[in-house]
Amino acid sequence: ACGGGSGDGGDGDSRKISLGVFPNSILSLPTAVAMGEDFFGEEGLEVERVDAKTGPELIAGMIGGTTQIAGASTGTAFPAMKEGQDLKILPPFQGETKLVIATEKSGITELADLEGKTLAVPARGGDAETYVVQIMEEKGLDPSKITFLAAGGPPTLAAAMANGKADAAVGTTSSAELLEETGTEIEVLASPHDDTAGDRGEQGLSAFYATTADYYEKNADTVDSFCRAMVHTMEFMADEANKDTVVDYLAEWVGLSPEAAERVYELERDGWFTELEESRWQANAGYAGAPDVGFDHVVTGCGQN
Amino acid sequence: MTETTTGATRATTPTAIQMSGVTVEFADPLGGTKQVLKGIDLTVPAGQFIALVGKSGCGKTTLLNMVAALVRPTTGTVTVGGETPKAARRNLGFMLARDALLPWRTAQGNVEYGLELRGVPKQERRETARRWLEAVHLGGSERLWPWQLSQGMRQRVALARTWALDPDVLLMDEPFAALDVTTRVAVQEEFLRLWQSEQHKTVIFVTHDLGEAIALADRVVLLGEGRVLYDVEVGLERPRDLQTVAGEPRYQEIYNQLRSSI
Amino acid sequence: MTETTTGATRATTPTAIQMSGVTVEFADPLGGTKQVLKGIDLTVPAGQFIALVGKSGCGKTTLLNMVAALVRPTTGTVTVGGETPKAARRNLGFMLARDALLPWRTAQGNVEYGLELRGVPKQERRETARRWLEAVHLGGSERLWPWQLSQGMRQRVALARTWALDPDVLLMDEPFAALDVTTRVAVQEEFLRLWQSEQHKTVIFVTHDLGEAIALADRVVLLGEGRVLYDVEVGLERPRDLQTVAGEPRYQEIYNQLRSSI
Amino acid sequence: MTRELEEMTITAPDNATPVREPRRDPAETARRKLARRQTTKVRALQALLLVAWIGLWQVTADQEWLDPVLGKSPGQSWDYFVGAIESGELWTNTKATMAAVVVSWVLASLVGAVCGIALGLLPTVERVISPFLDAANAMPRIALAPMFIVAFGIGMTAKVALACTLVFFIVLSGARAGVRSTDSEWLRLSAVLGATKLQLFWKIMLPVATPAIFAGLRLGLIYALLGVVGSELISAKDGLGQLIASYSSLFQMEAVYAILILLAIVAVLLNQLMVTAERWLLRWQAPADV
Amino acid sequence: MTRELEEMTITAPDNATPVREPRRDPAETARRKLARRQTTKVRALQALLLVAWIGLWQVTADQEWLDPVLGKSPGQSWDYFVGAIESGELWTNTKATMAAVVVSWVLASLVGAVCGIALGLLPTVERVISPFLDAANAMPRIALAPMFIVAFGIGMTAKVALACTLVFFIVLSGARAGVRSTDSEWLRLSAVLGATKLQLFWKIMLPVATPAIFAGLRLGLIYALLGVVGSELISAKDGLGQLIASYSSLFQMEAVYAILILLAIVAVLLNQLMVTAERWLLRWQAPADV
Ligand SMILES: Nc1ncnc2c1ncn2[C@@H]1O[C@H](COP(=O)(O)OP(=O)(O)OP(=O)(O)O)[C@@H](O)[C@H]1O
Ligand SMILES: Nc1ncnc2c1ncn2[C@@H]1O[C@H](COP(=O)(O)OP(=O)(O)OP(=O)(O)O)[C@@H](O)[C@H]1O
Ligand SMILES: [Mg+2]
Ligand SMILES: [Mg+2]
Repeated sequence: ACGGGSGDGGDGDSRKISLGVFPNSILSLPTAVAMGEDFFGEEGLEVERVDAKTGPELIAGMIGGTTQIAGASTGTAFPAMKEGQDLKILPPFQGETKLVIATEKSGITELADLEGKTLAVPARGGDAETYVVQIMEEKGLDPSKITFLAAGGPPTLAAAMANGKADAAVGTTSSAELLEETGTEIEVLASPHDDTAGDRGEQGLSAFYATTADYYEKNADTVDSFCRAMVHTMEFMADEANKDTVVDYLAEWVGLSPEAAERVYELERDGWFTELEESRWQANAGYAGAPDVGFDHVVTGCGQN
Repeated sequence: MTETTTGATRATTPTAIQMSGVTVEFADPLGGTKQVLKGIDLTVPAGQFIALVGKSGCGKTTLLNMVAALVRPTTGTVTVGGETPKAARRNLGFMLARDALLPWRTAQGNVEYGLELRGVPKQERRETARRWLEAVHLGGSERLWPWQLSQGMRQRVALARTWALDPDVLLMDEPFAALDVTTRVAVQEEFLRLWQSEQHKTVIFVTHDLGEAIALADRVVLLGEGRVLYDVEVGLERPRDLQTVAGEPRYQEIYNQLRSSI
Repeated sequence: MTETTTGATRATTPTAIQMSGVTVEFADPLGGTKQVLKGIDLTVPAGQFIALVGKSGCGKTTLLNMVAALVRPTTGTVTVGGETPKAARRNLGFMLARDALLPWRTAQGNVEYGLELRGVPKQERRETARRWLEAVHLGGSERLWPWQLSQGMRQRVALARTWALDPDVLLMDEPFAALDVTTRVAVQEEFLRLWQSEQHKTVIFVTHDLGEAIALADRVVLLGEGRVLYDVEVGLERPRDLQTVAGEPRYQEIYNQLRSSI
Repeated sequence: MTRELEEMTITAPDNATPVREPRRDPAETARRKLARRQTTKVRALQALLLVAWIGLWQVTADQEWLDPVLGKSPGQSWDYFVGAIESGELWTNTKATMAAVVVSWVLASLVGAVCGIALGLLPTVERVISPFLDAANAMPRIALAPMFIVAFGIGMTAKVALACTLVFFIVLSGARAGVRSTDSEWLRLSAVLGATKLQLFWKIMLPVATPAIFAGLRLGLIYALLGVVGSELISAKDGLGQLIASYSSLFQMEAVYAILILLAIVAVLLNQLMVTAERWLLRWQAPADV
Repeated sequence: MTRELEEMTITAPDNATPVREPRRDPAETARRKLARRQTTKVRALQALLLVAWIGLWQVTADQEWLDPVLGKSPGQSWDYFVGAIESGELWTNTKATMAAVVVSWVLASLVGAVCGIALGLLPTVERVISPFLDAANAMPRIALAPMFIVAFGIGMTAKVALACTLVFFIVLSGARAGVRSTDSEWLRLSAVLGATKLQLFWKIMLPVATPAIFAGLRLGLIYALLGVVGSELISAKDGLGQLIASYSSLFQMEAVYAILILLAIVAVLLNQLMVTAERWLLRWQAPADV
């Protein structure tokens, strides 16, 4: 099972894929559902999941050939493409899901209160930081008064919030629920689900999938099968009849109680889509500071037929 | 130089070291005890140079350590200058086979070490050390580290360190055993010169070398199986010439006596 | 035992070592060169025991190293048994002041070392080593590590190692200098016994100790400032008793001659 | 006991007789018995300490001194442990981690020892490249992780490579220091006895450097473990580090603690193994104290 | 040169005279001049190596041997470097990192040295707790990061604490090994001269352990840097590690490279400082070769 990156950019068994994902996150829920319901198998794909801890690691693992397709986000894919890495972007796309939250004990109730406070992000200069900055700027607030704190992964972030080392944070809907469940009372300052996150909240993308241009050229069929499986997954998730099943997947995948999972599901169920408009792509390129990254990176019509 | 009588003739001089009925037992690491000294009675008059010889393991070092308060007698008493050995430590000099110089101190620093431990002020310490290094012909080498000294020079530094404390009683455990023959003679001469040049100190000198014992000491004590087997006044006149002393008949006589009893 | 003539009387025996017009220069680390040996002519007949004495730094070790092919003469030639020193190495034994035992080998393993380097098969090696350890009275200590041996025992192992190779020529650089007096005499006796017990090997024996030189050797060569200052046949009869040899008039005579020229 | 060395704490036998008896004699067996008795005492004290520590942990959990996220009890960890043993999760991941540890340790140790001996033999080369080695050793390995992933993928190779970068330098500096203690007389003697270069390496240099190399190997083993687990924490398909990372992201700290303890046990066992090997291989060294 | 020790690589003067001249004499100054000349040669070779390495890097970038994300040229890194110097970004972050390095190194070294000496003096205690120390040392520090953050917050203290856990063990094992080399005769002598316990510690134990402690301190300094940067990589407000993390997540590898090189330079300088301090403090040791 070991033995380094398989590195077979399509030369090996083209029906086998290593799929890089960010585990235990709402961002990778489609993968969890697709694997649980064997939608990949139905397309004749053999998918091995490779978990990664950070977004950059997902991209690096894909470039290095360990995975052929990997989850990606505005914060990871755009910088890589800007630096010259030719990626192909695949569906499904997930709309913005990041919340700006504050602990109750910090006394922060609105975005304006953030000035002078400490806000935890996974890593400095990353997508979460620009997210807050852009929302603040759009609302005419001064983000330069916030102290940004690189808090790393979820446990460190949670710990920092819990003991007051951080007043606020950026997190997904599910991680906010998780915080509540582990005993940290939180206040939502901005959410894409109720227009409090402005343009960015409306237009932003939080997750999609990517592959290298090289792999895509050599294995267009496999990639298309992947997309088809994902389209199928989206249909399954959107179907009201499957609500309980999806909530179960979510609860298990993210580690939430069924009730919290259901709340998250209600918020996120319409967040996924399989086709992307060019304007929205360009908007995201702008958010990521990479306006030159063109729409030609996106594989349109993938798995739609 | 000063008068050169052997210690034995001064029957009226005060007693420097007195042992009566001394036994020493060690707890055997495997259980039980082991008697190393089995009833030693020994009186050392002040100013006497006594050599202690005997087979390896016969208890020479143990006896010396007792005087230095490093070992306590199991029975019997030991007094040094009328006091307990522990109390008498301030009047004690100690010299070992390996020079035991501290490698992180210069020659000067090593001579100062004992003075430092006794709280002698810096200026005085420095002068005393320098004087004694001069005395052992190491003036000019004060600032050398031990590794820069030859074995003979190192032992001479140890000599200076011992002398700088101006002890009344000198305990020496095979002090010259590690020296090669040529150096050995030179350092022996140095030592004898120092000892003869002032009011004699009381010396207990442990050695394996019978020749050295006879040539240097006033009195030779042979230990064996924890007892005194033989106790003889050397009676060779001082100052002695170490080059020629081996030729004297008295030397040969004692040598042969010791040789046969060992 | 075998006949005991001094090497000097066998004028017709073949020549073991021949040096003619040998000079040795070292590149001075500060630039320039330094002449250590300044024209040495020396013929050593096979089977002669020659002692090399002289002040520290006069070139004794350099001369020995030249015979061992560790130093090349700047001018002049050196032959050993008619060959170049390098070629003659297989007939060479080498012994140093510090025993140079390998601490990770047992006594046995150390004696085997030379044999091993020369590719002697295991079984033979083992037997030879055991035989030579017996010969130096260390039978039963084969399996001890060097740290378990006393200094005298260590030097005896070194002796066995040297002898086990059965060399024609023995080079010894102050082999007993590190030993204390008692051990020293014992090992000297051991050595002399070995040497006398068989066909004599040619020996060059460097020492600082004039007494040792005269007591052991057939011929004493005094080096000084890179030249031979003095070259004398000892002429004391063999086998010699090291305990008494110092009393012989011939010994005293050579001793005094050497002493004055050094 | 009559002996008193009042102010001293180290007491060495001051008449260490140079000749020690061979191993087989009765005094030796008695000495061994004594040593065994002492070992029993040490083990008992260790057990006591362990119990005390677990007790303290239990109290910490009971009294809720820690954040509820972090404060889990020994019992909870034990439950996870038992479950994970049964599911085989621990076994497969431990295997994956240990395989990488062994491979990286052996590889880096070999290369490090050879390079170290070489540097020890070539002092000028050493002077020239030692700042470069220092610089390389000061690279934060976590920062290099993306490069390792691109170069080696996410898997065994990347873990091994990362651990190697730690172990290599540790063993290298041990071996380099070891060679320095070569006695020039051994070389002179060997030269006269006609030793070849290869013989010199095997019969002199390697044994000379062995004690120092061993010190490096012991520390290296711990750091191989640290390196592999660290690499797994950042990115891996399997291994104990990967388990820690995923449980940690699920806030299941009781599992994290259990795995950390497992790691500690593994480290202690590995170390014990090294001590035993060392004692046998270096039995030619005089014991520090008997 | 007439001397040939053909098969040997180490050549030591075989008649090392025991008496060396004091420092001031002409032979000594000449020797120093020689040493300086050799140093110049070494420096020149190092410069050459450096240039060669930069050249190789340039070629790698030109030929696009690496993935475009990783393959940046020295020029690009230099541009970032100049820009970051001007913006002051590098300066403030280097200061933050170095402050933590120094604090953690000093703190852990002090505690480590004292504990190490204590353990060296108490062999039984050492036997009892050494497996616990091994176990603690084998804890993957990255996995402990959440606990450090809970305990110390995100900032200087957490960095220092994490680095301390590395440095402490390194210095401790150095000091422990150092005390072992105490000569019992020094203790006997000091006892007879009437040394107090405090005097024994300051005048015997500490100097005895100094060389080994120094070896630990040198390695410890490198690991203090690694620990602080590692901690910053995981979570921090500032510091070079934090800079690396953010540039790395933006795939601006030219900046990452520049910062890594800066780190390397800092490490080499720190090490050089240590060597100088060591040389002065340990001037009483016989030089390994002259
Ligand atoms: N601390 C100790 N514990 C147990 N036995 C000891 C101790 N010190 C010495 N002995 C034993 O006491 C005996 C006498 O030892 P001592 O050192 O006095 O002999 P020595 O005459 O000085 O011998 P050497 O000439 O070899 O120095 C020896 O058998 C030794 O093993
Ligand atoms: N490799 C070398 N390079 C430069 N000079 C050397 C070398 N080897 C020896 N010398 C010098 O040659 C001279 C003679 O040295 P040698 O070792 O032969 O003397 P020695 O008679 O053996 O002295 P000792 O009795 O001290 O051993 C000394 O001045 C020494 O410094
Ligand atoms: Mg003794
Ligand atoms: Mg010599």
